[in-house]
Amino acid sequence: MKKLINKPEDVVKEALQAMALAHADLIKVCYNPDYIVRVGGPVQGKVGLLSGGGSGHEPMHGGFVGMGMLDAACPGAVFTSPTPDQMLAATKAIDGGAGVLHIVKNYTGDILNFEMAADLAKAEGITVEAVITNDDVAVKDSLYTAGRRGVGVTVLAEKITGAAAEQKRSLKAVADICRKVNANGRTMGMALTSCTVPQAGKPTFELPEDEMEIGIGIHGEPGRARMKLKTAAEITEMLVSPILEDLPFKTGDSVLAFVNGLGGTPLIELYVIYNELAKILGGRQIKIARNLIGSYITSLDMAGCSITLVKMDDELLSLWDAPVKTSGLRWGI
Amino acid sequence: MKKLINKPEDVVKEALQAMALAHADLIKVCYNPDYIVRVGGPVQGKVGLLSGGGSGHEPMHGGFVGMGMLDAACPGAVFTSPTPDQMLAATKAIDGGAGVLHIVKNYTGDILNFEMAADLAKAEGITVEAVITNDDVAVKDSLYTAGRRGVGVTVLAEKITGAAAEQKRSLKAVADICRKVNANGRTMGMALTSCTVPQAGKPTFELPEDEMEIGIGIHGEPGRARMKLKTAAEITEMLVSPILEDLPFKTGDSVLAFVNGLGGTPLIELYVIYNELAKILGGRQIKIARNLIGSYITSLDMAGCSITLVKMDDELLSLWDAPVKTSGLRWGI
Amino acid sequence: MTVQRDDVIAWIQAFTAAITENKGYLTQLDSDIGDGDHGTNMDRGFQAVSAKVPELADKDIGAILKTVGMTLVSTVGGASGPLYGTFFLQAGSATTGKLELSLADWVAALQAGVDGVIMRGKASPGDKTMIDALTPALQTLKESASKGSGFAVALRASADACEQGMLATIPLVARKGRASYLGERSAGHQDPGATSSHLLLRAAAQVWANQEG
Amino acid sequence: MTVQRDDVIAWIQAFTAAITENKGYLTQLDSDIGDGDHGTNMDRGFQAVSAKVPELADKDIGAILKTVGMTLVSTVGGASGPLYGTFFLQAGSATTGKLELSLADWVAALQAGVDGVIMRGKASPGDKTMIDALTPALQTLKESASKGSGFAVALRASADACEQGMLATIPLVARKGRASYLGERSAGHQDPGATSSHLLLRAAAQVWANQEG
Ligand SMILES: Nc1ncnc2c1ncn2[C@@H]1O[C@H](COP(=O)(O)OP(=O)(O)O)[C@@H](O)[C@H]1O
Ligand SMILES: Nc1ncnc2c1ncn2[C@@H]1O[C@H](COP(=O)(O)OP(=O)(O)O)[C@@H](O)[C@H]1O
Ligand SMILES: [Mg+2]
Ligand SMILES: [Mg+2]
Ligand SMILES: [Mg+2]
Ligand SMILES: [Mg+2]
Repeated sequence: MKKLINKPEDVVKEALQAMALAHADLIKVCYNPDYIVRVGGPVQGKVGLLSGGGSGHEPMHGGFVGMGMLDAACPGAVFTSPTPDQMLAATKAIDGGAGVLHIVKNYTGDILNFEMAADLAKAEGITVEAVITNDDVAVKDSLYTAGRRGVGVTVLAEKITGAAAEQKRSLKAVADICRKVNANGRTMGMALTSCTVPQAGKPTFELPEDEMEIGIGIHGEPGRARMKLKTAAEITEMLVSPILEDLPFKTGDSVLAFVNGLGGTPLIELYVIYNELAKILGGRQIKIARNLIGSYITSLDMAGCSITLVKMDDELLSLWDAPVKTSGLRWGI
Repeated sequence: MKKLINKPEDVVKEALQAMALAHADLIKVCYNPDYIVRVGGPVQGKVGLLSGGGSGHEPMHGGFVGMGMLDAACPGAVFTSPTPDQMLAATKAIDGGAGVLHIVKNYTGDILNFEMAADLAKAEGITVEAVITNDDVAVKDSLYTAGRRGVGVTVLAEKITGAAAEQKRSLKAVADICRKVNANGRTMGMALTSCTVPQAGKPTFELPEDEMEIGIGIHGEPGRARMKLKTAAEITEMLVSPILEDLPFKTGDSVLAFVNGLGGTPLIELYVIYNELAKILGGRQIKIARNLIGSYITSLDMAGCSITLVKMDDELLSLWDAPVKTSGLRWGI
Repeated sequence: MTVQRDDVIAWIQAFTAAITENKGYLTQLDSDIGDGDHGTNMDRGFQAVSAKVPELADKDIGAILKTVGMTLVSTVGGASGPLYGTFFLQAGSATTGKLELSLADWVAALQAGVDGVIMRGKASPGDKTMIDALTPALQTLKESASKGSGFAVALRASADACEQGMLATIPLVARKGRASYLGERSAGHQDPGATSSHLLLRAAAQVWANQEG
Repeated sequence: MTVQRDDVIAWIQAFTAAITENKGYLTQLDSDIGDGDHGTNMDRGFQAVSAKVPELADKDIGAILKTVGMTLVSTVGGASGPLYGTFFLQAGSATTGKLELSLADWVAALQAGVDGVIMRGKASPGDKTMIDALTPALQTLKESASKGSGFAVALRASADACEQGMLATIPLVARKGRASYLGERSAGHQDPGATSSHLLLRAAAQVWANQEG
């Protein structure tokens, strides 16, 4: 295992300490239980936005705490949902009297822990709503299973919902925006390599030099299928087709296109993928109204990418364009 | 070779096309000769800022074209300096009557091509100055050699100099700011893995699973020494010590600390390094006045990092804080 | 035979040791069809439980189990944290104030624990989760009890049924938890949570059944 | 013997073929002590030159060489682009208007080319660059000419000296170009630019020395 770390068990804590030092103008890090909270909060009358999940997806979620996005984030161990006590403490810290929205990626662990946290918070008199993101088309959806994973849409939902919260909309309205982003968003990912969980010390899976994994999540879980390595054009087609069919996206739609790197893939390759994506969407007369290209929801050092499309309307566009000031995403301020 | 690409020889062109599509609000891409230029330019009375170099270092330099930073960037083939005709065309495109500054990394190829371009531009009546960045302490400096490489400082110099140019300072004043950043900046890098040049198809060098390379540049050149893999704390110490000794940085100094990923290293590891860096500088009573953590000057898919420190004063701080709006770096607007 | 407070603590300690010993194995199972952290998760939780053992000695069994449950909830995370946490919290509620457990008490405790896991995780038998190991363990325990078996015999039968349930997860296609994302590819692998559940009930059989009864 | 315009073009074509053939080798040498692109760089440049060959036929030798130089400058990049570009531009200036080259003309052309490389790159002999191959080649050519050797003999001697110079770069510690960043670690490797320079002068010897004289 080749990583810039000290002891595997200290990675998350040390990264948190570094974030606290580096971004003291934006965030504060509280320990035991661990959470990252926006400085100067809670903002009275504003819905508090909390997300969280396992670590190893940086900058998500801690890098998205700040003005116009999250009020707090709970980091778990690597790839492991945080615990209800973290979430409860963070929920209390960001309640400005207008209630708190939990943005939860659809993983059993995250769901269960956030559920317990919400119960505890409600018992303390805080109004809590939860929105679950489940945008991964690689997973077959069914009432009888755990359903789809929450992946790329989460980043976009946090940004857009954060802007709505900043406008002091009601908890219900803010939650509705979040649900709308999720409902209009779809993602699919692929991996060129496995990731290596620090405490495991070796790659989660082995992928031969000429193979790739399609339909991968963000936890080193195996994907939908393994196959021979393909060109960027073919890979993009394989990622976009199921996305387009699923919603479905139609001619004339306007989308936010998000090409995301999984941690070990450099920006130049993400642009090559974006170039193919633009061709495919152009061919179908789907307009890319906005884009985001970079590594925002990662899977440790995995090489690979995911594509997320969200169908946008004027409301979502103006919320996307609203100022945001976090260590991971910033514009307009 | 595992990369998200089509044909190796098309990577640079396709990435340029994608940048043009994705960032049409910020930049325009011209082809044959190839360069990226800020939209709405040249700005009359403003010094034009041009940089360039081999591709494979994204977001540098094309990602730094925009308000408050570069006016144009010339991308070469992967790891290969661009040619004088590109630089000449870009120089002409951004001359707003106040002259053009070339920010050149100290590599023989870049120096020679920029020299030829400057000669050609002068012959066309454009005033051109060049500032050469040479911040890499891994390389022994000497009058009789090619001297030190230009690495991490280049990103910071482009930002700070861009802010000075935006204030419509004279060409000489803008060049002086750039020289000041370079004179006050030092960098050292290390690699956990080699990078793979697309057209070479295999790693530039082989690094066994338990070894790292210290003093690496950004082109897959071998570094100063190869040694057993060490902890983040030890690695940071090995990078920072020569930096501190070289300037030298002293107790009471205020610095801009830049922890840079080389393309294949995820953000969480950069934070672990930053944590160590903060400890070391704290121990020496050197104050981190500003920081930048992320992959801004990369070496394709190389895993590893570099640390850059620039000694700051009030003038440099206010220029660093000034608004910047590029695809790779953005704040204040 | 009855199970005393010390026995309950000894069971938890034996399970902790089993988790530490099987940490790599559980993580390996979870790497195959999950995210490779089940062993680490459980170990983190039970190390935290270990640190609490000194506080447990003078508590009643219900309080002991609730402390274990609370500790797991706040240290494990993932799916297994709330699930095992709820298991122990509910088992603790069912044994509130008790200073010893009869076989009937243990049936009630296990019933409450398993119900808690189902309530929280909404898994059904056949979904390829810990429920596939816990349900037959509970069923067999109840049958043994109603047949009038001794505590030790019942515990062993329950652990054996748990083991069978664990093995029976191998061919299943997962419908809950992370393994469900794999669809068909999850078949052919043993469920990690079912495996840790088996270790839990095997530890009870081994520690408690030494006192023959 | 004299070298005609066609011979000059044939030389460029032979060198282009040699570069294509040795592309991997040059890149490998450059991987060891540089950035692994010398073969690709040179090949990109000479493929572009190839595309210009049809335009060259009715030009004088100076114009032919200048066109090669301009093409290299605008397509190669890196260190070798301006250096080989300048080599051909200066050699072209020294042969302006000429329709054929005597040995003395070739001496003047090579002298101008090498001076151009030194002027641009500021390398001295012993810095482990193409200069270490070009300087002895020029020196030997001059000596042969002053001894009154025939063109073909002089060309071969020059190419041989170039080869010796190339081999002599192996033990050197680089002081110019990318290899200089390696310091002591650059010793023990042959300089890629010196290697391509040898191919250049070897091609001249092979193509022009066929016409014995
Ligand atoms: N809904 C559920 N009901 C019961 N058990 C579940 C459920 N979801 C997952 N599990 C169990 O949890 C185990 C995985 O636990 P663990 O790896 O620690 O958490 P995570 O899946 O969050 O990484 C699975 O092997 C399975 O037995
Ligand atoms: N200053 C210099 N003077 C003469 N030749 C040089 C100089 N610097 C580099 N070279 C030559 O250029 C060769 C490298 O060319 P190339 O790999 O194409 O460019 P780059 O070093 O920019 O990647 C070296 O092997 C060396 O012979
Ligand atoms: Mg997990
Ligand atoms: Mg090069
Ligand atoms: Mg798991
Ligand atoms: Mg080279």
